[in-house]
Amino acid sequence: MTATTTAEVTASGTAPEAGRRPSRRLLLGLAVATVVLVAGLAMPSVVADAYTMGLAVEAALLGLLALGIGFLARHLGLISLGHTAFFGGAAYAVGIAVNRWGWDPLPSVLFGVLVGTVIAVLMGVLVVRASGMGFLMLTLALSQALYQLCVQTAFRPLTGAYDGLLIGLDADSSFVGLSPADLQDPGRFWPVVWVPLAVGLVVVWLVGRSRFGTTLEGIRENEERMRFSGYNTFLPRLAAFVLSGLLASLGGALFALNAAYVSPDLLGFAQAGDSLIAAMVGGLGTLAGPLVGTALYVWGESRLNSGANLPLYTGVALIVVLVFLPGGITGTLQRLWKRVKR
Amino acid sequence: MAVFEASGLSVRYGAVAANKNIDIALVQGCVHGVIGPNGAGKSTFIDALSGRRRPSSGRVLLDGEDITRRSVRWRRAHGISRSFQRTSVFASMTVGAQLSMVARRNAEPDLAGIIDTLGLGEVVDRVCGEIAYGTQRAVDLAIALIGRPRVVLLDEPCAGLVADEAGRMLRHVRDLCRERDVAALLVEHDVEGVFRTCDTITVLDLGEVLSSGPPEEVRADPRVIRAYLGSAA
Amino acid sequence: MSAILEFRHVDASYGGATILRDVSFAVGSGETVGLVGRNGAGKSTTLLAVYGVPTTQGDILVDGVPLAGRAHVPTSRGVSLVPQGKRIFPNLTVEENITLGRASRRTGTWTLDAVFELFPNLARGRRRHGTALSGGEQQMLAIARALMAEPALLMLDEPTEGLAPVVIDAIVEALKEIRARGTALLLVEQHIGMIQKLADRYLALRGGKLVGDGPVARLQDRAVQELIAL
Amino acid sequence: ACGSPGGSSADTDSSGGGTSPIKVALIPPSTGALAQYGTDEVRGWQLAVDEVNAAGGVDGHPVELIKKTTDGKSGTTLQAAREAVTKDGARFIGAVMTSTEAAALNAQLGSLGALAFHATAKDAGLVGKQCVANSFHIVQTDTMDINALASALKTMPGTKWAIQAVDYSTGHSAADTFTEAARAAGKQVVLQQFAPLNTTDFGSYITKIKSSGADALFAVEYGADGVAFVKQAAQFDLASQVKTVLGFNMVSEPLFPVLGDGVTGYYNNVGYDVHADNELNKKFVAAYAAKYGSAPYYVPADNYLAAKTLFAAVEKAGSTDPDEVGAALDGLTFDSIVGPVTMRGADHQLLRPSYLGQVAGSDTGLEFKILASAPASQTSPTPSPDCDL
Amino acid sequence: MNAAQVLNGIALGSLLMVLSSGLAMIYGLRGVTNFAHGALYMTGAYIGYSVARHLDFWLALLLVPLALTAIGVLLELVFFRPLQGRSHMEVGLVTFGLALIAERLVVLAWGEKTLSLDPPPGLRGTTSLFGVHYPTYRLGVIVIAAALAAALVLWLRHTRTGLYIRAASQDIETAAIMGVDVNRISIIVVSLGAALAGLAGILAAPYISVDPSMGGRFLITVLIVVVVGGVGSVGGAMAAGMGLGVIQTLITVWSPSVSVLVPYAALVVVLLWRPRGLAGRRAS
Ligand SMILES: Nc1ncnc2c1ncn2[C@@H]1O[C@H](COP(=O)(O)OP(=O)(O)OP(=O)(O)O)[C@@H](O)[C@H]1O
Ligand SMILES: Nc1ncnc2c1ncn2[C@@H]1O[C@H](COP(=O)(O)OP(=O)(O)OP(=O)(O)O)[C@@H](O)[C@H]1O
Ligand SMILES: CC(C)C[C@H](N)C(=O)O
Ligand SMILES: [Mg+2]
Ligand SMILES: [Mg+2]
Repeated sequence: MTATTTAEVTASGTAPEAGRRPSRRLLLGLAVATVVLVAGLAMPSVVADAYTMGLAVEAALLGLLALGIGFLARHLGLISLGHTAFFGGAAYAVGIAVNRWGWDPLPSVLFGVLVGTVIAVLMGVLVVRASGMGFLMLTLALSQALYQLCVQTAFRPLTGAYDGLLIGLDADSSFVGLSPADLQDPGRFWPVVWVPLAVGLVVVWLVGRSRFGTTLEGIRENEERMRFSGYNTFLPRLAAFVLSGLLASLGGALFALNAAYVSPDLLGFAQAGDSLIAAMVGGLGTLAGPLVGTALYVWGESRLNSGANLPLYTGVALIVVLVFLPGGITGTLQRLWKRVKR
Repeated sequence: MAVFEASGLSVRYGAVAANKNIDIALVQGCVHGVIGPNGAGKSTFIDALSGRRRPSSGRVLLDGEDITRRSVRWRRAHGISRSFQRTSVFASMTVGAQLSMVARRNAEPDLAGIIDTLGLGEVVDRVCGEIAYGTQRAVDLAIALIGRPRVVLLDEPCAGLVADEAGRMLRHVRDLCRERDVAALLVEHDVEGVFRTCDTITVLDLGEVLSSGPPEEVRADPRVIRAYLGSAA
Repeated sequence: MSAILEFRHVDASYGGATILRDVSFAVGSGETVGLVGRNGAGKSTTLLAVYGVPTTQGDILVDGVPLAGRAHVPTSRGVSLVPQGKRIFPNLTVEENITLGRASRRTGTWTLDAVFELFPNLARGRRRHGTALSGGEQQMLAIARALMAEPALLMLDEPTEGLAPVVIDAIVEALKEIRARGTALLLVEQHIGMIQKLADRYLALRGGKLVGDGPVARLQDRAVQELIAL
Repeated sequence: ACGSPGGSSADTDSSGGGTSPIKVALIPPSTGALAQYGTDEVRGWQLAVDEVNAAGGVDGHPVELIKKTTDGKSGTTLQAAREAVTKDGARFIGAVMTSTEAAALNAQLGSLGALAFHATAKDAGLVGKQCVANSFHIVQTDTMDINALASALKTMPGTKWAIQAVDYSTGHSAADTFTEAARAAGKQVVLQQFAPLNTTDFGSYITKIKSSGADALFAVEYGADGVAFVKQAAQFDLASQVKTVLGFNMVSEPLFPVLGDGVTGYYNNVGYDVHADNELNKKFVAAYAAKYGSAPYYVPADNYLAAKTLFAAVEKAGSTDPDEVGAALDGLTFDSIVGPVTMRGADHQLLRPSYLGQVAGSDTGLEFKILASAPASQTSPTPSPDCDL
Repeated sequence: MNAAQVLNGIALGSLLMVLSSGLAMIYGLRGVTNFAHGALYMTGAYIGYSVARHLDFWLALLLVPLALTAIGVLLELVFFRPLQGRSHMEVGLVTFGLALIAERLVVLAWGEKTLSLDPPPGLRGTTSLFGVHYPTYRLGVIVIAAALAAALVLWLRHTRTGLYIRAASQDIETAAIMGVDVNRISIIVVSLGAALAGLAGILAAPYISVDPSMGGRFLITVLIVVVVGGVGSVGGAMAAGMGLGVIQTLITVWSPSVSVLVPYAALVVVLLWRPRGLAGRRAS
């Protein structure tokens, strides 16, 4: 009896961290990741036309945002409507660094990511203790507050208020070898966004498998008992929140570079809603879900053309997916796959 | 000697005075029973000792050091552990996963041992929310026993367990104290079990200590019989 | 003696996992039946099956009429439950919790005062909220609530859990009285003692199957105890 | 309604020769306070295009409208513009509504290789800091309009002015220009407040105006916002205190029915005089009325004018290539519904008169009585120094 | 302090009160954040607009809630009930989808441009109160909302159905086991919530004009109100709605732009101070 249970424990209990089988999965995963990364880089040479490539870039940029949202939802069961604050915050920071201080693109982007992450820390301290709708609304409220700050008349000189911020890189500056003109060219810009995305994906995956991941799960399940079991339940939540904020900031900073224009709408409720919808349609339960969702969302948006009926179609699509595909697209696929396997 | 003491401990819920100036001393290697009518303040007392509730007055001492204001985490790290009357487990994790999670944090050398003693062998791979109520109670207790605590505060560990399981559980608790020099505080309504297991017993009524002493004395105390034991005396 | 509650080849499952297999039994009106079995045997599931909480196949009949499967029906037909884990409404006052027992709109002998007499603790905190009760007090509240439904069959899932011996005595008395009034009882208990005090008949579950059904006296037999691994 | 297929093979389309279509993308808002204007912008373009196509196109080139719609947000507008150019092969862009969108678009025109014609966006900055080679400003700037009415300010009753303006570029630049004009006219400005576009509850703004002690009001509220503001001002009985209301693009003909007689006596800048006495205009008004059953006002008219400007330039250039058309536009002069106009090369501002009107009752309902007018030579004597083309 | 501003606040607060109470009820019972609540409000406004235009305002005040009740019933039967087993967030997003659709359908039916409705003859013009001339209609709104709020609270506190609603909102399964017909209850709750939203809509029509995005614009504030009030607590939501309305408007006096920050600030402060909101209790 003893022997068997011990075996069972190490097998199931410590599954995520150690044991022969898991580590094999680890190598496999990393291999897959590398292949995907390389394959992704080849995309521009496959996809010729600028338009489609533009969509791909947009999807990847928003993908980083969705990845952050998904991470939080999966490991802490927290649904955030506030990640636009990091995305948009980072974007504004880039714009300000370039316009006001005439910084070069690279330091500006780093600065942007930094600012976005700092915002995440500040917001995190306030919100990670909340849960459920409280968390949802707190994140929404704080991002909306940031929006309102940005459009204050007092800040017009800095943020352009409702007019937004035109980012004027001087023509001879360059970002990892790309000229401002290149940055606007989706084909050339693609690697700049693809690499961070792929890496981010791997990081999130690894974190999920780590002990830290299990700790987060425990906190999600029963915060009080976690404390009575000797765990600090605040810092891990904050850390997770900041990591997901970092991903979003990265997306935002790169977005600013590519669009050369930052508008307060980046911080708006609509943007937050769209990202969440996309992530949910893809499936919050899986790693790739949010990305799949976002890609689909961007693609669908373009197919339906940015016309006035877009909301109508989005609405219908959203309802259909959520009603008939519980757990989103990837969630459903996963269930089917499980069924096939047994 | 006493490792863990409460002196003059009082707890209020607004108007309700749930604990009134309670003194108690837990000694290593001994099981200290706390019994009393429903609503006497037993769980509240454990809440105060374990840091779940701030006492309105009085002190909690560990090795003579005042820890009344210490955090729950600090207490667990220093060997004070508790179980819950209202079952508190990690519902959607497997039993194995959550136990080894807690074991990792509290450096438990012999998790398998605990699992066997509490008869959780067959359910390690089950999702905790889906196992029977009684079994969940056992998991709750296991979480509390992990990591060789020096002081364990148990709030009705046997509630909902079948008779023989309950017996096993209590015996295990006593052995634990004896072998590992643990000081245990046991709240339990299974009268037979309590009197069999405990070295000392304190009876609470309406938040106050009604009587305290060795089992047989307490059992004979007419006030205790009236207030609590009834036919079970 | 007509059956007030009858299970005919009932299977019950929680999301795919089948818990009860082919369970059949009947509780006659006025009869007191004890349901025993180890943790996880399926006792609570059996009681909850009446309300369609687990998904069920097979027929469950009250007074010979099959249930439509809607959760509120059994209570209005006179089958009420003291659920395991109390299930008190945290944000309703004690009084409101008890009144809710009347939701089935059956009328009879139980009144607020009657239950407060049975459980003085509750009288003390009648305006307090459900969360502001001790474990045992919540258990009392759960029983009081079920009584208010004026049941013809009262199902109790480990009603004495967490109760002080004195209170258990009181409850035993109360149950005897209720039984005397012709109310049938289906009693799930860990303490065989209780069963032996009250029940005429026992049902034994093991691993979701009904493995024993007989006069309560038989519970002494080693053989029976072996069988249900008690 | 996306334009023809052919993806991004657009380059061949625009290479002068043959009868390749001239593809113009229209990107008006279809929701929000300016939705109505959006519809009318398209009407203006549509009419011009129908006429010219019926006449065999612009020296042989049929004109094709690629209609996109936005929610009036710059982000969406840019997206639509990129799509129209990279996917549908449009080379000319019109009907972009607000100055905010216009400014954002201007910054992208270069990399898109397209020309934009702004017929509603009035922020002076568009022919100042944000002016770019590929952008052409058909409508008067707010500065021009306000200069045109400055002289009339003195005579308007009231000395303490409150400014209620929309909270984006145009609102701010209009407010600034007006403040100067008012000071120059010896009036004082006692309150200046901005409400974001799509504000619906002006209650607290109006209360502030009342408590500011103002006796005259300069209001820059557009479309639905304007309507809401006027209506609620009436509910609050603002008229009892404020003698003069000078609207800026606030009250306009299509809103008269909704606004009701309450607005009689309101002053407002008038960019386009529907009664302007010239053949082209008479033809236009008639055609427009015939097609849409109502008289035109500045939004459709200025967009019609934008279309005409493009056509004239294409003819002059004898090509549909954006660069050549752009070159042809510099200094282009032609006869239009607002009389002879010239596209100033230095800042790409179309030189045309501005008017001051006052709402007056007439047998056919309300209409603008033109009180004053000024030619561009007065309203915009010199191009802004901020603009170097 | 200017009395007119206070009244502006109370008027806004009244609207928030009616809107949020419905949302709070639905959330309490179904656990679903009804993102379509703004859309219901907008739909109410549009229907009301048409009725008032062609027939009569007071009739609209009667018909709109009825129409919305019907919509509420559909909402419950088609979405909430079949999906009750699902993750609340997913169902929440379904309502989000419904909101998107509704907004567009309204545009297709009534057009994009903002419509404005004059107050009914009885309530035109201004009334002098505390020495200020204040729009009579807004006073009307305040009165109606207050009456409604009082009625609703009493109903929930002192009637059987009220008790059942509160019970089912805490634990729907147990409520059913106790003999409460929870299907009936949730139809009542959802349709009542919808009706309240519609009523708020028609009340708003002459007050702030009617446009397709009016719902979306209000939604966030209303959600905040519900959370501040204590999720699921109708009384709390009402108090929070009124409070927020007043504070926000008062702050508008010295800075309209800052006042928009008020709801967000309020939410953060309240939730830090009482994580479950003003009326929130720790559920177990
Ligand atoms: N949150 C609360 N607010 C107000 N009173 C409370 C609260 N929690 C408990 N009480 C009251 O405090 C008293 C002590 O409660 P406690 O749970 O400590 O009793 P107990 O001894 O554990 O009872 P049991 O044996 O039934 O568990 C009871 O009268 C109870 O009603
Ligand atoms: N909600 C649920 N989902 C899935 N499985 C469940 C659920 N509840 C109970 N089970 C399973 O059904 C079986 C019977 O559970 P049940 O609670 O009926 O046992 P029991 O006899 O009441 O045990 P106890 O005496 O501990 O209350 C258990 O093995 C448990 O794993
Ligand atoms: C149509 C007009 C109201 C647009 C406004 N004049 C602007 O510059 O944005
Ligand atoms: Mg207790
Ligand atoms: Mg059970």
